[in-house]
Amino acid sequence: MVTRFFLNVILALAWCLLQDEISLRQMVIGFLVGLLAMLFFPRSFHQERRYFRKAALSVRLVFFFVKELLIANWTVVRQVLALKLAIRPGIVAYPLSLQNDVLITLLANMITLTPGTLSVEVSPDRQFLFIHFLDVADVEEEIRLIKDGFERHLLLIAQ
Amino acid sequence: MEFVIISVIGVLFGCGTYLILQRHLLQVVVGLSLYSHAANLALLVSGGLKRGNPPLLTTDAPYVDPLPQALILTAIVISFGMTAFATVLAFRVRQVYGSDAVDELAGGEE
Amino acid sequence: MQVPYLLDVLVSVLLLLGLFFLLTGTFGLLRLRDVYARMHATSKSTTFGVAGVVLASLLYLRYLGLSSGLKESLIVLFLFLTAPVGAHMIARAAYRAGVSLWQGGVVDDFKKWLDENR
Amino acid sequence: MNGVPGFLLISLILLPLLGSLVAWPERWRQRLAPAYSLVPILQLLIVSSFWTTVQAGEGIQCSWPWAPSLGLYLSFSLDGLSWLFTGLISGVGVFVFLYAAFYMADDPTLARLYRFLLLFNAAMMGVVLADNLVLLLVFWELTSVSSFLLIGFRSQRAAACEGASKAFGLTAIGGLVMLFGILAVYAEHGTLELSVLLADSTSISTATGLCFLVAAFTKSAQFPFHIWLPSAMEAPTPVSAYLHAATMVKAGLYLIARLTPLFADDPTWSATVTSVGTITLVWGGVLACKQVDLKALLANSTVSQLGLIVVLLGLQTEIALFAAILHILNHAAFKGALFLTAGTVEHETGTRDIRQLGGLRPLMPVFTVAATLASLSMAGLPPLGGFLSKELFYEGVLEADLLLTILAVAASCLTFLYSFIFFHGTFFAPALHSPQQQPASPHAEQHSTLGLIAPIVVLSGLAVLFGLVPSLAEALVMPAFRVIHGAPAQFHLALWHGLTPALGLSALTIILGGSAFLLRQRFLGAIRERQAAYSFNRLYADSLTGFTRFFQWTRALYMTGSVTDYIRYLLVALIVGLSIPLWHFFEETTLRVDIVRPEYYELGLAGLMAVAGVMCCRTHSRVVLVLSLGLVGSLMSIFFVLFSAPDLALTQVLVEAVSLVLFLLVLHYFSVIGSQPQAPRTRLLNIGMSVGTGLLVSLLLFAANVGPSLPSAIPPYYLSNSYLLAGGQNVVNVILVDFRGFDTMGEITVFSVAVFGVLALVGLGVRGQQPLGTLFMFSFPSPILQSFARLTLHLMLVFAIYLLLRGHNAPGGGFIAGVLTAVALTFQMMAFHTENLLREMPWKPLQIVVVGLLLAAGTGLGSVFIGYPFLTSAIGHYSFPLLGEVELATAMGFDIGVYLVVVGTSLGIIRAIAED
Amino acid sequence: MMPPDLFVLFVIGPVVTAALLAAFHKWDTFQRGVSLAVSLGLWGLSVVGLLSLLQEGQQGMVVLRMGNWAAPYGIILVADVLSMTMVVLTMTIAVAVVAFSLRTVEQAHQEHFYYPLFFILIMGVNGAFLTGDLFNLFVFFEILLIASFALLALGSQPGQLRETVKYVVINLIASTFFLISLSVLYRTMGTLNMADLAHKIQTTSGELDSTLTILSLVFLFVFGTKAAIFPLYFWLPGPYFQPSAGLSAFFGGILTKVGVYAIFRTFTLIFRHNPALTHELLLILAALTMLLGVFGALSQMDMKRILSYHIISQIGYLMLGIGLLTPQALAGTLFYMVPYVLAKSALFLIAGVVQAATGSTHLKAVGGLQSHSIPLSALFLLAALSLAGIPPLAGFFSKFIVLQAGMEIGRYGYVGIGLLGGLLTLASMLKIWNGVFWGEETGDRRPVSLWPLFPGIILLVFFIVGIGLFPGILYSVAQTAAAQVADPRVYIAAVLGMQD
Amino acid sequence: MITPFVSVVVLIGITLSILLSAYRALRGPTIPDRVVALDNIAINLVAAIIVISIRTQSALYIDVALVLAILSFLGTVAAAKYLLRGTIIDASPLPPRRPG
Ligand code: NA
Ligand code: NA
Repeated sequence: MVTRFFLNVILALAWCLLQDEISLRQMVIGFLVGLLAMLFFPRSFHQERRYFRKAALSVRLVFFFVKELLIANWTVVRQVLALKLAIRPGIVAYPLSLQNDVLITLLANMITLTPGTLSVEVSPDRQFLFIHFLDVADVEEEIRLIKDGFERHLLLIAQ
Repeated sequence: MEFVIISVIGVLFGCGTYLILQRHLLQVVVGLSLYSHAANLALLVSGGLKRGNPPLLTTDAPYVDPLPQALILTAIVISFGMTAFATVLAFRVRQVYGSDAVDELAGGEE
Repeated sequence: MQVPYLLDVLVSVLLLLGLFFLLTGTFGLLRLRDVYARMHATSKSTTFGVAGVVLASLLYLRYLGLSSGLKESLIVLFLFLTAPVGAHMIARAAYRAGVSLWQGGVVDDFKKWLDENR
Repeated sequence: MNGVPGFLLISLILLPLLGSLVAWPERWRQRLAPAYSLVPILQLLIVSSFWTTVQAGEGIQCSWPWAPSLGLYLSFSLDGLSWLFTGLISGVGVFVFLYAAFYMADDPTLARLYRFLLLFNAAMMGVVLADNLVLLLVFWELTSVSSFLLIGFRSQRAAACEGASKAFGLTAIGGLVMLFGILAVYAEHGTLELSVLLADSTSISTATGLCFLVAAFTKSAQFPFHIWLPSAMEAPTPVSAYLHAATMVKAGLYLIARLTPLFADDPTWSATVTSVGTITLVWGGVLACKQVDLKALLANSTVSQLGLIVVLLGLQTEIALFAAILHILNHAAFKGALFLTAGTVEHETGTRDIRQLGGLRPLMPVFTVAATLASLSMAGLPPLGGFLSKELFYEGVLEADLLLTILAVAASCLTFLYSFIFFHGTFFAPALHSPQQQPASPHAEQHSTLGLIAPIVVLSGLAVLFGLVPSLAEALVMPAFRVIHGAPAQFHLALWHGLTPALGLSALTIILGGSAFLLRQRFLGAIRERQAAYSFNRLYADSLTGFTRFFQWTRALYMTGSVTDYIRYLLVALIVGLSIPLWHFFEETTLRVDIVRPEYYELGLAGLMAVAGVMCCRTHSRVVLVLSLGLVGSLMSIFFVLFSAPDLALTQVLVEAVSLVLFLLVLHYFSVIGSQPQAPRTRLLNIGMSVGTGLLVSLLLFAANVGPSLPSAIPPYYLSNSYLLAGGQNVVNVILVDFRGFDTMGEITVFSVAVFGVLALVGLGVRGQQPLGTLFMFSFPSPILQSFARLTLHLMLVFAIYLLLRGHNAPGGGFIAGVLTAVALTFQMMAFHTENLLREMPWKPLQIVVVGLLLAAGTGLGSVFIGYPFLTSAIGHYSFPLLGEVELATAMGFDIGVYLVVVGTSLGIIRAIAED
Repeated sequence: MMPPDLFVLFVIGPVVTAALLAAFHKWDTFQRGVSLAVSLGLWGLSVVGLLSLLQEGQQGMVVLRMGNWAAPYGIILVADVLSMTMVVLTMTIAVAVVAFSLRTVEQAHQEHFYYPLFFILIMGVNGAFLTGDLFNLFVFFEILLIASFALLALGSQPGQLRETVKYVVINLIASTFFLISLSVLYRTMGTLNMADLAHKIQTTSGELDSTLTILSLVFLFVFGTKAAIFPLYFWLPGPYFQPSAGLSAFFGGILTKVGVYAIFRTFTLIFRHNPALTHELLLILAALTMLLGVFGALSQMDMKRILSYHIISQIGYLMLGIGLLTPQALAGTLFYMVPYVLAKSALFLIAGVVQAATGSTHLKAVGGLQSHSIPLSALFLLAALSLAGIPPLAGFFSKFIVLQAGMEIGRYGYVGIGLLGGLLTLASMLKIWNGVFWGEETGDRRPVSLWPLFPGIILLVFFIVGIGLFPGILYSVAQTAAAQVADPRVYIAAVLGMQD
Repeated sequence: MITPFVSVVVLIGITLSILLSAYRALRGPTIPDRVVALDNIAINLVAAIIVISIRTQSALYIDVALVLAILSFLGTVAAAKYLLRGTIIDASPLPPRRPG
């Protein structure tokens, strides 16, 4: 029930975004609309608790991600525009600590958006994330960075 | 700009015709889709390609002619329905008839 | 309608930056050796390219009072979510469908794992 | 005017018509069938009741309006001419009907025969009584139809069917030509009433007259239409006697006689009639002599005799006309008798082959006498009826010219010959049985065969009577003659006219004919053996097969069954048809150029569109084909953006996405493109047609854009009234749901039919082949995709609702929202297994479609119930707590209906495929 | 007098019915009962509607403003005598076809939307007859097209699918060109409303003539393809052969007539600027259509195929009337339409009975049916002879009136061709008769009772005979219609609300 | 005011980018390559729409851009699903022409 209410609030917010107007009136309408959508499609969201702590953690994660992104982004531009393509691509199995699908999705997305890496597949047992590297020269370092960076933040949210 | 669009319409019609005359049913369906795109563009031109604001009364005049837009919308929806049916038909032809080559669908005149 | 000089320049720069990323992605698409590598280029560069353009429009249209910019940010948010998922979907499908890595590749844990679990 | 006589008159037609409609119950049918004979008996009584009227030279007329604006009246008239014919029809009818009861005593189809005969009888009565030309044609064709049914009575026999068709086909030619004549008469004179035309002695043009002649010739089996008559002998013998000897074939003579007063001084008419008659007379005689089948002999003799009458009608002199009418009477009597004779002979012996017949005289003496007398009357021997008309015939031709006289004598000799062959071969010659044949019936004339002989006796008795009591014949003939000739005859019929040239010719005929009969063994066999190198029958058959072959050949030439060919025809027609007026247009019109200058990137996008189109043509990859199409669609939406059409852009993008999904779902099932290339010539042709079509369309639109045009009042009206009257700021949406909401009603109907159609396509028929590719092993749903899908479902739905609700004032609306919803749900289907989704979605797409359709239609009908036109909208403003003031328009209800239809349809189609 | 707003029911009634039928597509009795009831109801209503128009003579015209918007801004439905006659005709055939379908449609087909699709088809046809707006006409064309697509393919048998593909492709091409012509029309004339268009053309002097000629030819191409005139008819015989007999009857009877009607309407109301060119062209095409159609029929050996080719030939006669353009000829065209549609549908239904009785309609495979069922033979003969123009059946007067119109203005050649066509028609009807009803009793006899299949056929033949016996009634209707059509001012005034 | 000018330049640039991506879409060689290229085109079109909104000073087309973004994603996923059928190169070279 709480989950659904939370989803409904999110939907109301999204409504306000769409309306380009954040007001009580639009929140109410948005809530009703969201309710309608959930009424006809009672598909469950996810079974999470402690939303507000998680929301805070999520905001921290976003900032971390943007920072990482800006720092690392230069690399790919260099690689693409480099006159000589001296790269050795490969797919590496990354051992997952996360078990939650949504969070794994977020992790995979972040990895993809970070230069040089691309998530290819999650094993059905959630043990591995297979990552395509543009250059496998320093795989160990990369994996460590992901473990300590993105996945650590996500694990915090998962708890 | 009219002439540019008109030329594009011509090209689309040419390509559509070419595809419709091909052997493969899928190509025929795609050719028909090109036809309907071209026809929609023609309707767009029929309002005169004057640059103006979209016909939403919150923005300022001058507005473009709203009627062709409404007609195109109807046409798009209709041709979508038609294309959907034609596609499924082609798919069933392939399944049931065993061929999707148009000239193997010849006959039926004996 | 007139906009302040600074905004004008800022918007132009953001636009050009967006274009730069977009073109980079496209060049990557053309130059890189296999589909996986090409996806690296498009999934990132285009996303950032669009982000730049969107930022420009957000500033510009918001200044003109045409939009609060919330919806534009929705586009960026959405792209950041979908581009990687899309790349992932294509990559896994391509791999399964037998599109092999470029010969220069050295490590392939995925292949090993697939062979074990088949 | 329409008093008792009029009632009696039409009862002549109505009686048989009603009779033919009376069907006895099954178990009485056989026994009661002969009761049908009452009809001609009653008719005969009615006809005799007119005796005094016609003897006085008067007539009876009656008329009812039918379709006066078309000149149609149900008008009938009886004068001397029609009276004679009604007498023939009912008189011969009595004999034939009675005869048939015995002839087909044990045949279960007898009742049907009677009903057809009655139908014919009614038609024939109509022909001779009708006073309106169209009415005449009605009955004329009805005689053809009933004759068709009667000839084909034994429908299992191929020859019967062929004969029936031949008769119908050839007489139908006449009917149509007559229709042409009737149309011409109506166009010339504005009336269709024969009596009016005749009374005014209107000058009908010769060409029109010839139309009627053709009809008469076909009906009366004149050369070269005569070929149907021998083939018609497949009919049961009573039918042959009635239709093809005594009455129907005389309908043509009736028509010629009827029209004769109108063409009294028309040399073309006269020459045509005489010459056609002469050819028929001689040729029929020759053919008759050759025959070995009794009925065939009689049929050809009928052709010849009809020719004789036609000659006489053509000569148009007093004597000739009198002779013609007289011979009609005589011929009816003796030929009726002879046909029945043939029937009785066949009934008793089982054969009609004259070479196998013979020796019947001792067995059936009465029959022999009767048949012989009828034959002799046909041969023109005194003191029989045939002699009288033969004499007059000779007098008539002697007045005309020498060649005709010679031909007349020759033909009469032939008549003499075949008449003798007929009765001699049947009754007097020694019997010659082939081993297979049953011997001629040995039993004497018994009770059962009495009915088969009595009518013959009476008919040949009449033939004798007409000769012995010429005044009787004269009395019967005179009224008719007076009608044709306009005045009573100046002479009287008598057996003995004194020593006239005609008598000499008669004697010559007997001498020549008699010697030919005696010498017949010398040449008859040879003539019979000799097959004509080519005959009109062969010509008829060959032209039938020839035409059929020709039609098949031409059809095969263009009806290839290949849709590609058909498309080519269409396009060629279009290109050829339009290029000429386009050429004229550009020659004549001063072009007015008033256009928007393109931007460079617009040129680039246009170029890209062209590239995408060419990509579609060039690729051999199915996926690329589909994706390129998607590219074209996406570029379309960019164009819509460029030209200020946000609703269109949204719609186009969404439609493109759903189409793409649809294509990709079925793509596996298609074979690879281009596995069999087209021949270079075909390729060149295709390219040429493509270029031609593209150019044509471009030129067409170009012409529209640079040619003259009228200003439109419509856009200003929409722009100024959209908010004012319909309460919406998005004019496009207002047009869609209000100004032209009816279009949208239709559009969602098309859309919903797509889902019915697809469900039917997929749900019926065999499952068919597996897709060409096989699903890659070891694939499982991607958890990444699934969680993303979970995250976005409701967001997308809210977005869709947002677009739906704002549609009236901003880009969006039912269609766009509907497709977006469908896209959201399709996305769920792709991420999860379909079944899971179905569990969570408690209703079926079809139900959504139905609810949507009903909602849309119901919104529109609502206004009908309160007295406004369909789809009239109402707007109301309501305030709600928290929500503030909300505008509610009924158009919104309509739009929600659209939304539901689109959601349901898109989902339904995709699901139907996905589950297949 | 029928309330004008009810005329919309001819269009909306079927779609509501279709929706309900689709909702309960598995309920057998519901499907049949509702279909029969609604078709009968709409038929009765259409007759009442036509009668109420006829009461007012030449002024009898109902103009319905959809959404209460005036022309040319909103969409207008115009029920004049011509269009209502067509609606009555459509509903008559619909009743017969539904009655026939009750016993012939397979359960599986019924569950897969046979009846809903059929009612959508009716909606499209009626809408096309009634609309006064050219774009709306396009929409209704599409409605009837997609419904016919689905019905043609219903059953998904190989032959069906094959022919449906041809039908779909050709018709979609024509639809595209319809859109193109509408765009040219709107660009040059600034309106889509037919009355407005006619009005605009009347009030301008000749400067638009060459544009109009081009437009008329494009429209002729579009409508001609739907109507199956020369040289655009090639697609027709194949697809019309395939579906079940009930559908063939409706397709053969009504569908091509929508195209004819559109030509009739546009070439009498709008494109009259240069009849020496446009209508002369119509005449030439009419003659070729008449002859080639019947040539094709004579080359066939299957009853349904012969009938399919005949559709083409008869279209030629209709075009002849339109091309002649005199009031008499126009009345003749309408008079031609009615009996011919009745006869054609009846014949297709009879072919369905033959199929039901023997399992085939091929002349070689069937034979001697006359002895099997006298009533059936009688019905066939009446319908066939009417089609061939044998008096006093209705078809004769059709021919009589059209040809008389040709005669009056001295077009003897066309009259002659018309008569020749009639002769060949008769020949092909005799061919069917000889092949199916006479001859050796071949073909297996299925133990089916034929009587339940007859009511629909009897209804149609009843009208054929009735019109033949009382041609004056239909002729006066046709004259009223022609008078309305021949003088477009009445139509224009009624639609645009102008006073003379 | 340089934005209008820059926006034209950017639009031209995006058009170029699209053309180049179209080349990849045509060349392939594998279907995933084509899919990626077409996805790239779609994203470029999204960008183009936004630039056009700047250029025409209208916020109306942002929704179009948003929807296009959603749909290009959907298309990619659908194409990926298609690929799982196991065919990657279905443009077969033409077989030798048969006589006749
Ligand atoms: Na309204
Ligand atoms: Na047969």
